[in-house]
Amino acid sequence: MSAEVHAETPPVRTPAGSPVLAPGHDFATVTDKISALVLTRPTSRGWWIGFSLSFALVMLLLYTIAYLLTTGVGIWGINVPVGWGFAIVNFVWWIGIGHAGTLISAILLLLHQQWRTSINRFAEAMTLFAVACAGLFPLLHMGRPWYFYWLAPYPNSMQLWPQFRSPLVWDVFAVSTYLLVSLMFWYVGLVPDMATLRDRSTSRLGRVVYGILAMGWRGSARHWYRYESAYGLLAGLAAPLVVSVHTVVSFDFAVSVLPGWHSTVFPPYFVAGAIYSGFAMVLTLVIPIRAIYGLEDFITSRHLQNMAKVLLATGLIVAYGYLMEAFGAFYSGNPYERYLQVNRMIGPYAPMYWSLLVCNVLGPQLLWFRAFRTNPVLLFLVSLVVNVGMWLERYVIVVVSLHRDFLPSSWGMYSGTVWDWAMFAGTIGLFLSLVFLFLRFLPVISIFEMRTLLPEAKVKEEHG
Amino acid sequence: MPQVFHRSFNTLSRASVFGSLFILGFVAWAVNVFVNSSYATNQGVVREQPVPFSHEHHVTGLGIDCRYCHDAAEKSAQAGMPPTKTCMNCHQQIWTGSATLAPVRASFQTDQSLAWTRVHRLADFAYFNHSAHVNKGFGCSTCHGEVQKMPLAWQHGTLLMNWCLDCHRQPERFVRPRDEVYNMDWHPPADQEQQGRELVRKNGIRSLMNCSTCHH
Amino acid sequence: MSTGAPHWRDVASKDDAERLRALAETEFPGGVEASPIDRRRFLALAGASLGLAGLSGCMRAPAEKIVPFVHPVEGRVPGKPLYYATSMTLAGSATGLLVESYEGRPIKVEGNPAHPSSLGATDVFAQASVLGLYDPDRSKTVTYLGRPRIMGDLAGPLREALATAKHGKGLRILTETVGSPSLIRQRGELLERYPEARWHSYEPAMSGAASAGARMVFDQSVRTHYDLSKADVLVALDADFLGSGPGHLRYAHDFAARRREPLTAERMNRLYAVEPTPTITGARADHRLPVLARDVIHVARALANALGIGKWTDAPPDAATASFVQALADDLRSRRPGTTLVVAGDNQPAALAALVQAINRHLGNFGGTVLHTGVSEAPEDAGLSSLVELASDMREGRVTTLVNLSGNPVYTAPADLGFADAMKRVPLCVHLGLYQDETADYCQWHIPEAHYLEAWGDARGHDGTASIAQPLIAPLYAGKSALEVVGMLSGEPGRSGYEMVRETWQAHGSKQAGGFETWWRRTLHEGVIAGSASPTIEPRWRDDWQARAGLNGAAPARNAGPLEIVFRPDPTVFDGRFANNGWLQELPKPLTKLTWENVALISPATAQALGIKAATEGPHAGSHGEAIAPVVELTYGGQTLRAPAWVFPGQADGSIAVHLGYGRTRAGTLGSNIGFDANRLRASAAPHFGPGLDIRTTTTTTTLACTQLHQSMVDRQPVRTADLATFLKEPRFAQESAHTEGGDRRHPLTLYPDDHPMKGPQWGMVVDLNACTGCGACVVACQAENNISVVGKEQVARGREMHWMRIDRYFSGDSANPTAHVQPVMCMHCENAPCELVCPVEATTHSPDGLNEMTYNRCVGTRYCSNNCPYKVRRFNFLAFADYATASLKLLRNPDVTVRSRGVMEKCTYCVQRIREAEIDANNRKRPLRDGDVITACQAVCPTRAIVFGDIHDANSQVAKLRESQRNYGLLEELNTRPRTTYLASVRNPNPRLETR
Amino acid sequence: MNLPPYGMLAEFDSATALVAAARQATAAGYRRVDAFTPFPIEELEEALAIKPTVLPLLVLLGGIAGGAGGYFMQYYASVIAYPLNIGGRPFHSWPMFIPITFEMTILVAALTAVLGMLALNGLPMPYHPVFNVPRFALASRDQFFLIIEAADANYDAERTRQFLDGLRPVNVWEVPH
Repeated sequence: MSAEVHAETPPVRTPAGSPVLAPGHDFATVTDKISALVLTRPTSRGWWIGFSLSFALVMLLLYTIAYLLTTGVGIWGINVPVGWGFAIVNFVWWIGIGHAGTLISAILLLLHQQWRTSINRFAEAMTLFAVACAGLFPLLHMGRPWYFYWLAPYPNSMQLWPQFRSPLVWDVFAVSTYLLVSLMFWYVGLVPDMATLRDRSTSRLGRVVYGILAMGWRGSARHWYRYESAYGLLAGLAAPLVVSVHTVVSFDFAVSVLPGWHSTVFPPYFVAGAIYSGFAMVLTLVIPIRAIYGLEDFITSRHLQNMAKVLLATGLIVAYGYLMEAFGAFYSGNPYERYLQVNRMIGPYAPMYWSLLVCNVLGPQLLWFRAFRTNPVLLFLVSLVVNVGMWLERYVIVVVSLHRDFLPSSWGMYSGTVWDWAMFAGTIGLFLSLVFLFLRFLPVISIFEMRTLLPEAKVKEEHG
Repeated sequence: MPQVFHRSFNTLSRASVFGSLFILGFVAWAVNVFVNSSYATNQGVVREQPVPFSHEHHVTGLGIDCRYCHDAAEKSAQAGMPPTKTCMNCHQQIWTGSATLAPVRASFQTDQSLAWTRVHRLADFAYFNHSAHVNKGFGCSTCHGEVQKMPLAWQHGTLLMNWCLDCHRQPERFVRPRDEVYNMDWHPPADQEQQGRELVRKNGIRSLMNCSTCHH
Repeated sequence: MSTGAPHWRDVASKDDAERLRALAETEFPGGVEASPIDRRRFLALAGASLGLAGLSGCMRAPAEKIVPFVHPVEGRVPGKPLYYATSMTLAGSATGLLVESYEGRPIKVEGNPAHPSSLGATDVFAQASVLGLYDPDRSKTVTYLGRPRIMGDLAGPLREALATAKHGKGLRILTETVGSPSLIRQRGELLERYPEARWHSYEPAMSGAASAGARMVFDQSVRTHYDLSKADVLVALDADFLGSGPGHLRYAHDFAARRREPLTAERMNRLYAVEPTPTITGARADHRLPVLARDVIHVARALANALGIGKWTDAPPDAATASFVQALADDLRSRRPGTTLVVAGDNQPAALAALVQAINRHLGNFGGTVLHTGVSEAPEDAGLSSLVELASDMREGRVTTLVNLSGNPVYTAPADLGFADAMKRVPLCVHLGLYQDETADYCQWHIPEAHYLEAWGDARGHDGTASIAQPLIAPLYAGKSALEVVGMLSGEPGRSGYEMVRETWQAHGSKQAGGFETWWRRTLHEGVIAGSASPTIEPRWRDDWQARAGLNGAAPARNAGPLEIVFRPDPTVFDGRFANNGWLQELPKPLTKLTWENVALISPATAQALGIKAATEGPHAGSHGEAIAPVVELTYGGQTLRAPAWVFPGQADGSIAVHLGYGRTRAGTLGSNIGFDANRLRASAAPHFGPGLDIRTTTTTTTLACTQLHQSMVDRQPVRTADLATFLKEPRFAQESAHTEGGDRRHPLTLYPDDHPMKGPQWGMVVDLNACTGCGACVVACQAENNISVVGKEQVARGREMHWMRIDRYFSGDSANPTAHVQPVMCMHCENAPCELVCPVEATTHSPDGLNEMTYNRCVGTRYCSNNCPYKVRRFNFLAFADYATASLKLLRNPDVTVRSRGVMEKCTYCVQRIREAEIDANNRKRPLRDGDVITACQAVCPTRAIVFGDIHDANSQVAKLRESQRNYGLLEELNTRPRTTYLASVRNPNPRLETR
Repeated sequence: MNLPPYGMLAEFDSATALVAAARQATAAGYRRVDAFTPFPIEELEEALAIKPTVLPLLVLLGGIAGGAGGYFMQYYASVIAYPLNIGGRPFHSWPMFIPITFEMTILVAALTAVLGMLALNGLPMPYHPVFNVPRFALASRDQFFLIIEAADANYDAERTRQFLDGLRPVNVWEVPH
């Protein structure tokens, strides 16, 4: 026990200084304030408006999917040579976003970063929703989606199996594993809070529903012991998983022969990009929610600053990735690679390439300035820019590499159709709807972990 | 008062955990059963025909060779369906008055073809060639079953891909001497394995497992 | 034809043909859907749910019917195709064919090796003609004023019309060029019976200049054809003898034969081309001189001068032309007599044809490379004049009855004739045609014409060789042939074409050994009438030829002058008769690579002068698919129309070329209202080209569907080429330029243990870029053989055309007069196929005999394989492209090839269905496969034998030998894909004295 | 119903008090003692003498099983069941089998961790006697509970109640079954 703990100095300070939990809270207030968001706080008009808008987009998504299934992927802009378009761009974008949550929960947990506590629950939820959106695309971009199950290994009357050398099959395993593990991680984290809600809930229905979800959690010391152990193990497993998932996604490209895809820098640079976009999205969502639900006490400026720093760091890694790509292209002496890079810079899609550099490389440089890290509004704007930038990056990787490959005779152009956009907007709607539901029905912040941040949580030994 | 659930819920909740596993297992099993069911494959489904032609009578009873009617089996992909003329070769003399044969006579007189119901319908994307199999010593009964015992014809196999592959993987288990091909009563000898391997070598039979053998 | 010795039979009797027709209508064997359910819908909706239900591939279909014959058909083995010999006539000249008939349905056309104009090859039109047969838009019944009638109804009015007109006064027949001996005989009989009647003929895209020119220099009508095999130096004066016109298949074959392996300085010929607009011939030329169409004759005169034939005092041509002519003249002079050849274009005036005869005579080519034969049955038609005459007669009411036999004059006649209006003054107009076309609109009566695959007939090839055309199927819509209609007019309605043709040849046949019947059967079997080629003659030369050709005196001074317009038949829809043929519409034009459209071709310089932007400078620069072209306004001879401008390297400055055959209004669902109707600008005075075009730019643009906009090879060498000198110095130039980082075919770069034993023959293909002319016949042949869908302009513009093979076209050098390169590209069947590696479901795999297999029914459509294919030869069914609905098109399908559904990838399979068929056939015959047992569709059709297919492990096979050739290289070999399809680099043979381009 | 009581429950208002109480209970020879807290408290492990859990071992085994299974599945499919020539690659192209092997390792290990934890904790158990105590609801808020189960050898309603009272709790109840 450090001397600091003995000293009666709430608020809790982490080594770095500024607080991760505002002063003046105890077990009761923490518990009541957070559970109140779900149990007692009346559903605001703002929530209804926001939810209805996002849900309208979900309807658009459903309509697009129905049209897609009856007519075919030809409703999109894809063609030969550009066989992948928005679908894969969006898939990679969403799956990238879906990396922050588990990263924050798992890796920061292993690193004993206390400040993670108040944002991990939220980040994990966001991860799940993002992965759910991502999952739609590989499924629906297939020419015959109703045969999706052929990608899964199961004994069948054709005696055929998936082709395990194909990165797409790796994707199936990686993404579904990631979804399951993130789900378990999230749910396990929720169980004690479900118990809290069960015990706080005033309505019978609430008690039953949260009761079932709590699985009869009663906070037994023995349970806590195994619980902690399991949670630690999960974190240990999730950390490499996060890294592997986007690595595998990058294999979709890196394993091919295509100039602009066939590149060894992809795995690390995709992972960095994923964390980058993930944190950007967390900020994009956390900053407004924090303001609306008055959670400044729990999600303090300290959190925003730390996330801003992560954003800056990963942004620099990504920038390095771009640099290496360009360098490699010219250094390789491979005419196709060289042409691709030139084509990116001055070809028909040059505007996208340059705006991606502006968004992803210049944008985060602002975060060198304290002002940008501490000012939520500015930080929010930067995070938006990064979200856009990361989408553009995937667009450049997927489309620009495909549209001019080896034989000039088959060079082509690509542009998304209204249905491409409808689908993209639809998934954004789906994502937001899920976020709104989450805000309404589940504790946004891990209550029991917040308790552990309080000084009272420390047992004072008489004879220490 | 925190006690939300009744005692029994403990048992119930645990049961449901295992129950869900059982349900999944059951679904998988049911699907498998359905895919291989005669409803899905038409295996063993007896087909109504415009004329109740009995292979049993013509093959077992009269000992007519398969090739008398299915004359293209050795030359072509299709075994061939006999023209009405073939029926009339005999039925101009015998059973000339029979009511069951009326459609045949009508067809012959009016020059309107008989429309038989297909018994073996292979998927459009799978190509099967009779001559390739027959000439290498694979008997009719291997795929078509004991036709000589069928009053009305039915489909012997499932026609599923694995049904084809079983033989393509190990032709030696099914191949027979060339002169036994049309012998409907042929049954694999005790030493089929070893005889089969011999025939496979002699007839230059390859175990063709690549896709374009059947799909093009 | 993989079924071993083909056994062709004639469809002897009418009722047999009737049965075939009945069969064709009732029976849908094996590969084709029997159930009427619309599979589009089925797949779309039920597919999803059923698929999810886990019924992998075993969907419950309604019970199918098997409908056998009542009487066995002679020679028919169920499930085996039969091949019948027949021939197709285009513009009066025939190509011998062998047509594959499956269960009575003609499904594929091949060339007849025994026919001198074919030698086993066909052009795009013959390949696509089988689609024309099943075209759902064909006219199906006799109509009177658009209302359905029966033939009988027409007999009455016709009879009285003929009765009132005494000696057939006022009776006019209008046909296209008549090549059929029987029809010519019928014409004779008709004119005998009605001396006052007149028979006109008009071939919209042809001029008959050659025969007219010949009449100027000889004292008799002669037919001229050429023997290119003997020609060391060839000169094409606006002549596209490799790409179009009578005998072009034969010419292309003989020309290429001198450029295939073994390639030596002695064997290699040299081709000079002088032309206003790029043609296939010009693209192959070693030297090409773009000049205005009207200046071609000046070049010829200069050449004649240089050779010392004429003594004309013309204004000297410009420096470039002068040096070209001088070098050419010296080259010609330096050769032995009879080893050179000058050819005049059909679109040029007769005078040029005459002058060229003189040049060839001077070079001693008569009897060597230039062959003259007597004109068989009748005098050649006199080009346009006959139509002009008819038009004026109609206007002056001298025509009481006009019978249009299979032409479409209302559309094709030059605008200034006002042919349609003139027709309104004719009391009785009868039209015989495949479609209810523009002309049918102006005729009270329309008779559906029998497609050539439905009718008896006969025809002569470019050298006069006659052949019988026998029907493959009874008329689907009770159509009549021209023969039968003429028979009706001559008062013998009962007689069938069959009888008439037999009658024509009775005399000839009876003289043959075994009597007529034996001869008849043999002839039908062979498809060619043995020894019917017209004997070569030595017509007497007229010394007053210059005067007769109007070549005396100096030519008018050549001034840059006003813009000129050049009319050409379209390379894929010809004069418009094929406008409704989807295969031809979607076939990219050989050099522009445009589809579904015609344009005004303008040279870069002229375009710049006029301020016209090239589509390739548009927003989609360098894309394939959508091209945004500026629309210009063309005014000529008082007529004005709007056309998309296409800036085209190699087009002569100051010359704008437009193609006929578009802008049709009654062509059918596909062919109507696309492109512009160039006939509206044509003047009967100068139907093929003329000065005085006025062109105005507009602000509007239009979208064209172009399969290859990018013109240069950038920094790569997909096509490897060198001139002869370089080749002789370093024969392996093509392989050296391939930087295959260390590995080669025998020692591939790999870390892997090769645990894939290669069993059986190892299939491979070699494409000789020195032989290929880029005509595109292979593309259509592939489409016909493999049930490839037509997707339409909008989809092509989106880069979704489905052709399994394409012909890439690149330009290099000076954009005013570039060198064109063509390269057929189909699946390379890589041994290390990148596509296979990334397929998640094993839908594309590698077979032990080296095929890159594509299993459609396993494909889930991730399109990953296409992305990862460096050659981009994979094609995807983005929508339900295959037509499951139209009944008549079902008859066309090749039952051995799966019809691909929506959401499935497809690609070249090396015609695997033919390979498997051949293997089984060889097995059944207890013999090994021999080289040549498997002929792919593209290989079979190729006139220049540029494509060779076979077992690369069989050292004696042709393909194995070619893979050893010094010119052999693999496309993108440096990626270590180890392609099974390789290329022979092209070698050009420029005249050292002219700086090489 | 007249089942024997489940045990004796004491409520404390701080973690420190609870831990102290727990120590004394175990010291007093009680074995079937358990504590209920709103958040994990390390000190209780030794205070209640909780035995180390086997969970990590299970997870390790699960991971190994998953990895091996995943690799064998791929090997079986591509080498034994239906070997096909894919782009000239060997049937047993092990480098390309690694990603899935890895994912399967993680997946099975993670499943074991979660299901194992639940199983060992005997969850789900929506009904539990301690819930019969109304104030137990605060165990998930800010109060700390200690129970001595009736099943304990030294359990005696009277003496145990006195013992617990001696620990200065907020409340003590006998928990009905």
